[in-house]
Amino acid sequence: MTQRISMAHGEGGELTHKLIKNVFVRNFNNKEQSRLDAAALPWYQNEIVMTTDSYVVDPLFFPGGNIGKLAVTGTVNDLAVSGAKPIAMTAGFIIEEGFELGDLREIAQSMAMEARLAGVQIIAGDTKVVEKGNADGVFINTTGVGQFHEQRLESEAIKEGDAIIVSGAIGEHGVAIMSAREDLGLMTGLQSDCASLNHLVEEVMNHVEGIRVMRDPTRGGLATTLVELCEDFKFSAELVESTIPVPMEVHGACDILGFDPLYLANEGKIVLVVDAAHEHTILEAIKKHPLGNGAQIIGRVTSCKESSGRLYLKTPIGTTRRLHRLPGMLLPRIC
Amino acid sequence: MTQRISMAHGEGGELTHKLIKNVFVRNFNNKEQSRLDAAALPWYQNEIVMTTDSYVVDPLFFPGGNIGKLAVTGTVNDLAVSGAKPIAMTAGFIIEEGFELGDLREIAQSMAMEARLAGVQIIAGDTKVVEKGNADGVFINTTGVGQFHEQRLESEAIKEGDAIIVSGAIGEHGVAIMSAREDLGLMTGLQSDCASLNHLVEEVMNHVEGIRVMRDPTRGGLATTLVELCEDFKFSAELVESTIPVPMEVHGACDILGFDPLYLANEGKIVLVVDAAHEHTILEAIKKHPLGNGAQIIGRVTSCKESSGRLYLKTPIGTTRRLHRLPGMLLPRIC
Amino acid sequence: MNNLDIFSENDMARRSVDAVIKLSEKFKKDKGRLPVLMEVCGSHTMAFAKTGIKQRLSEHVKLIAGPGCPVCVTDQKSIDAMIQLSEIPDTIICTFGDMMRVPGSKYSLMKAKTEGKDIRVVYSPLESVKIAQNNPDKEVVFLGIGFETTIPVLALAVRDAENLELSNYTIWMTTKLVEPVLRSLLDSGEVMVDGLLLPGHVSVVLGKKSYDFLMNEYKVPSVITGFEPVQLLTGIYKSVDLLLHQKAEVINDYPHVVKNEGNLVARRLLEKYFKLNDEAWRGMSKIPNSGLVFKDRYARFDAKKKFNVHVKEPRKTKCRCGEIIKGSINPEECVLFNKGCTPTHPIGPCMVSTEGTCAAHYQYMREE
Amino acid sequence: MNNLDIFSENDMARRSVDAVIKLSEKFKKDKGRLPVLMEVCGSHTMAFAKTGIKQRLSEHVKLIAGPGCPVCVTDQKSIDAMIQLSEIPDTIICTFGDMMRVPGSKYSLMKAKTEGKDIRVVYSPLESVKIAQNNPDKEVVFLGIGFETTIPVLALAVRDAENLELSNYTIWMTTKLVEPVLRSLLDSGEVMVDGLLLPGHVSVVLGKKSYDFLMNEYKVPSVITGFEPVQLLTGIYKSVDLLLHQKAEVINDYPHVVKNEGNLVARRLLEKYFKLNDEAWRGMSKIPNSGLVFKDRYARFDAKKKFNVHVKEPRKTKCRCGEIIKGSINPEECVLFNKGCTPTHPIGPCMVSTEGTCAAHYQYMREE
Amino acid sequence: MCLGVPAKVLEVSKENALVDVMGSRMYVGTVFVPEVKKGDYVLLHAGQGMTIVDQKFAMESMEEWRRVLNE
Amino acid sequence: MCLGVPAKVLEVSKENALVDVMGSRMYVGTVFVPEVKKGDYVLLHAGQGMTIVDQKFAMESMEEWRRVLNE
Ligand code: SF4
Ligand code: SF4
Ligand SMILES: [Mg+2]
Ligand SMILES: [Mg+2]
Ligand SMILES: [Mg+2]
Ligand SMILES: [Mg+2]
Ligand SMILES: [Mg+2]
Ligand SMILES: [Mg+2]
Ligand SMILES: [Mg+2]
Ligand SMILES: [Mg+2]
Ligand SMILES: [Mg+2]
Ligand SMILES: [Mg+2]
Repeated sequence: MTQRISMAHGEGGELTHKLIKNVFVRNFNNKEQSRLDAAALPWYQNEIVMTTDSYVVDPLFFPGGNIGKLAVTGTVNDLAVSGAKPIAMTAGFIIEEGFELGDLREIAQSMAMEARLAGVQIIAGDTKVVEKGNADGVFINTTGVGQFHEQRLESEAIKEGDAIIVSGAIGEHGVAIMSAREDLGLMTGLQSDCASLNHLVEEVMNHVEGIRVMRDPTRGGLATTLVELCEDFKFSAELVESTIPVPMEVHGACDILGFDPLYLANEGKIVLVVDAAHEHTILEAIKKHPLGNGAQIIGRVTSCKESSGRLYLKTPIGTTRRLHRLPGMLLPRIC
Repeated sequence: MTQRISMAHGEGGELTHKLIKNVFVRNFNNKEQSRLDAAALPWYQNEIVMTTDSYVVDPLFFPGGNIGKLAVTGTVNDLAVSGAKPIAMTAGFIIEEGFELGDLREIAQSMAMEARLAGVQIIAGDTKVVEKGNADGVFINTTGVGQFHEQRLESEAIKEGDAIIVSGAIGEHGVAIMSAREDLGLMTGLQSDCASLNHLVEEVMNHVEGIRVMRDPTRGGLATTLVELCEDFKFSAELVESTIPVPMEVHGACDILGFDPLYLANEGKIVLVVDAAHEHTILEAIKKHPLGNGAQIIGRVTSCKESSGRLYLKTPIGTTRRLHRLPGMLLPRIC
Repeated sequence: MNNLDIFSENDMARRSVDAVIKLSEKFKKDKGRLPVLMEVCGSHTMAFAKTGIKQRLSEHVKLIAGPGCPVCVTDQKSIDAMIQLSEIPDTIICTFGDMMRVPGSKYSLMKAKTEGKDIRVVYSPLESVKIAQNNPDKEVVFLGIGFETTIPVLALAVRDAENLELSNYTIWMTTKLVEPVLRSLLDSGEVMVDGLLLPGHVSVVLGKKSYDFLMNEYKVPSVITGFEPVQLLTGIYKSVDLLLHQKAEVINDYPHVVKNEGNLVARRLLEKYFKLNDEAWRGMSKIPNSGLVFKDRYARFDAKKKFNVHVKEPRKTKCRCGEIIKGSINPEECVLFNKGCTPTHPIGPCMVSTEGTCAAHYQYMREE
Repeated sequence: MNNLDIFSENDMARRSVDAVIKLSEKFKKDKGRLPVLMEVCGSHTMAFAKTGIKQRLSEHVKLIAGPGCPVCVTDQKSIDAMIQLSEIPDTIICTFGDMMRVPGSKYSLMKAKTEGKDIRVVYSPLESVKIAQNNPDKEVVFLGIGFETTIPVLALAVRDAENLELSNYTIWMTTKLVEPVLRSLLDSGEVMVDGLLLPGHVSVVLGKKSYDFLMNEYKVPSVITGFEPVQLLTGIYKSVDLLLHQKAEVINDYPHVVKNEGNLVARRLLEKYFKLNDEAWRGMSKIPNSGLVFKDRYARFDAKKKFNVHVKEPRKTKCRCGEIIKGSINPEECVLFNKGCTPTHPIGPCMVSTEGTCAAHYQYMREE
Repeated sequence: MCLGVPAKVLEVSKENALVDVMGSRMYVGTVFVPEVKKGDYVLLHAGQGMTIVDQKFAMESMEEWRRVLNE
Repeated sequence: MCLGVPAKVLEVSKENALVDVMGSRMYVGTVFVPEVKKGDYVLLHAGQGMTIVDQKFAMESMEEWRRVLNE
């Protein structure tokens, strides 16, 4: 049977990983760069960094934001977690025929406002229109460039005992999106956490040292993001379940639909691997920022051998189990 | 009635122009940059330049290329015509559920090959999958960064008498796409001209001087592109219809369907405004390159006042008429 | 390059311009004014503007656009009805590209498509029959505009639908005939012209013979004219020549394409399915027997019978397309021209049809 | 935090683990081996794995997964038939998310959707009735999997469809009942267990009373157990306690949720529409009266009657789900486990269902 | 076998109730729990309340278990 | 009024012909020009050949016109 792309290829889990590895990385030869959310340009002492993302969120408007805001924060954050200061971005719109001009305007305004907040210029754009039924309202690609902070990430120095920090509660974006989808009937007061984290990152990087690596746990959630970090940087780690900040409503929504908060998307959080010697300073620095006041140490690096690369979870009853990438996709279920 | 986006908003003509002006430029405040196909970053002495485009071509595979090749050449060319050397690009894929993996592979391979030819690295990527019926196979965004050549464009020096050069035959891409669409029943031996022009541009810029400004006449065709140049740089110009290279098959296809070759898309051509004093050197330099061997001087700048900004066409019988942007979209017609 | 390209050769064209100017100077000297010719055909209007011939001859021959754009002459109520068809659920509207941007009282087909209606532009009407065949659970309606050149092709589509025994295919007929409108214009006395340039492609079906009434009844010198630059110019030349010799003949200056009898096969097919009908023309109210509709035995293909479309009387606007197509005014005399009315925001069909006189003036003759 | 969260409190859970270990040490000392309990319910299997309780107790209590995952116990032929339904033109298949990735002999529903079939995941079966109401020109088929907890909800969907007089709504029933499969397992003698952990939520509908046969006929100590960590642990504790006291009782350790009589309203609705039927179970062939199908007078809602779906006998594979659900082997004993069979490329349903034993072992207990 | 979640009933109407699970809310069916009242907990499965959760029993079994643990 | 393009006939079959317009090709209907042969030019409108173009006449009128111009 012909092999075809399925929704699961886009959920950020196992299949996405394979697709990217087998189709794109193989052809484009960008293996090295693909370890980071953003790639350094082979240029100016590798000081310049670049990242791209397309945004296809459904629904386009959701509690706490819309696709436009998300398109800015997502790319700002990918630069930020790469240890770079976002400078500018481009915006490419693919619009479905029949899309309301008023909605487009609102989206553009959100982008402009969020870009201003983040201190990033939107310097170039592109607009394409496709026939009704050939897109889903609007898709936005943003591609950002940034400059590495003077203080570089120390990913090569990751070592046993390093702490894993998450900058706040997880699962809010995922639940906000689900509750904006009418067919599920879910109602929550939760807003998407979507926010630009570059100022938070800059603040922290300017004042403390010991940050090994950072990522934003978006598609695939905290678990998938950390599994990928473990594999990409060849360390094993253990999370302590009871320390992971999961809001009650997120728990509730997950219980109803049979989801796991560890796999829900976040759009305003970072996970950091940090030197244990500086973990408190870093934690405090993050907490001082309004977008990081829910930060927690949620686990530690347990080993750093060539053969490492696994993520474990310590359960409340004191046992540990392994965490894997999101296998397939999140579907509401009965059992 | 609610204002909605129509197909005509995406055809590169009058409505696209207004949409961009009223929704995007207004919000993003990037008026200055929007005069160029690519925008300079506010950084490193404005040496770095960036451009973005989404590719939504239908059909995805056509004589002479596919969406992947186009996505590379399109962005390479936008950088090239800005007077920059393309360095790297990102690639963002939006894939419709059910898309054949084999086709995706072929597209990725074309991109890789074209990027190699152009000497550009694809340094970062992104993959999103949307539900069947929410996209049209695959859409690709490429965003490129480049570095201005030492020899800068002299757009401020545009003056009466400057020559307008097109690097070769027009309309081939447009006709190739139409003949790949089954419903029209059109058959031509024409291939899309889609090609990366950066080497051609580099060659020319390194060896000659006097290039004022360049553009690639894509969506909206030669006429729309030149109308925009005239407006953006406030000069009027006159094209000589009989000197514009239009292949016979393009003429034939246009006659059948009622189209005008001046409004058909090109994906491997440049138009240049050049100093008349250097026009022959420049023309020869372009012609020496295989992608420029059909180059022609097709017109001249006729005035450069504040109030200028119009494009005229001198007809074979010696009269002139004004050329405007593509009004609306190209539709096959009976009268 | 084929044999027929000789008609567009640039050198010939330039010399032809000179010849026309020379001849019309004679007329001017004789009569103390310019000769006035009506280009009956919208394609002529467009070709004159696009080639620059109209502008070039402006001091020598006065060319007036006539009623020859099928979209422009269709009255507003018919246009509104056709657009309203798209609101019927499970209906696919098929149309020539020409109709897409024509402004209805409420909105255009383009807008309706943008709102999600299923509207498809086809190159050939036969394509719409295939669409009906492939969508048995939908109604397919073809918007049947056109003059005598196009009507046989509509008949052919009906023949195909009949052979395929389709019960979901209809045409909304709003076709127009040349002779009745010419008679009406000439009878009205509103339009002062010295001669007519007759539509080359309509004549392919009608034949030269069908214009004998112009010579016999109206005594208007007329020339059947082609569309390439040289043909446009010989058409004018021969018209002015007739005027100078005061001959009210009909000259066939497009003889390699137009026969004396026209196309009998096409006319026979057309007569099989359609019959004469009084049609409303924009700005001219009903003209007796000026269009074709389905014969009763083919009523099953008649969209007007199948669908109950009611449209309100269209609001009056300042658009003067009605006068434009009669040749009574120039687009520039309309207060909306290039102000409220442009090809991107058209008020009347003349601004949006590729044969529309206002469009021709906006696209090719606007100077500001 | 609500009152019910006390069952997941971490401190209580840790102390409960200790209590269970202490008690089972007693058993070990008495019998020289570990107590063997079967978690009849797939949600128990998952919860034991996900909370880490299973791993933590591995040296103290042997927990064997049972036939309690509705997807896993469905035989391959039924699964193939359900997937094949999606090939009927103009049909919308509605399903719980659970079914989407289950491998059919040819492909999964997910793959069918990817190929363009209209397959929709719903949270509630009643949603599928609404879809039928909103798509009168399509057939809507709900894939009716489930045990006694879910079957009343299917009955409710049928009631809604009946009230709305829908003629385009059917359910493909492939439901399963707990008592017949437990009897079949216990009768077979294949599975050696000391006691049973009974499914908390199925019991909501059935009531504690319905398990009396375990005590009276089979003399198997059994505990109805909840799903929070502390509940899982008290369930085990009480089971081991019964074993130690050699009491073949049925304990309701989930009394705030499970009543003695079960839910009579739900059972009555279920009995209105459905009747007993011999059902094929994966790896067990047909078990008499082990599932429910439509009563004859509701045959119009029966997708099996409405659609003529023929599937070939499925090819034999090396998948051992049939043994897994009987508790005869552990996933790790299957040669395909984590080799040819993973959640992204599953061979059997046990690897893909969120309650599947192989999935539980892969996701939560794999170490390599 | 069957996902089941205790949900607090906030509002009751005919065959339907608004319920809350730790702050997330949903309208669910109450056909199987006709006696349900505001303030009750129902066990939620596939969009339906399947039974009313007896909080007294819940407290009692927990208390009983605490005693066992404290023995 | 009506777009019409001369197209050279390359192949003829029942009610259809393959035509060429300066290198672009298309299958068009020939119901209205049943006598059409390979090598003829037809005038194309809305996908149908509407008449056969008489090349002899074309040359003749052009020659005639040339004479007028050279007078
Ligand atoms: S300019 Fe516009 S409004 Fe005026 S007559 Fe022409 S189409 Fe009508
Ligand atoms: S591991 Fe896979 S193949 Fe083996 S029993 Fe489990 S589901 Fe079947
Ligand atoms: Mg990115
Ligand atoms: Mg991101
Ligand atoms: Mg662009
Ligand atoms: Mg859609
Ligand atoms: Mg990221
Ligand atoms: Mg660009
Ligand atoms: Mg471009
Ligand atoms: Mg990405
Ligand atoms: Mg599509
Ligand atoms: Mg460009």
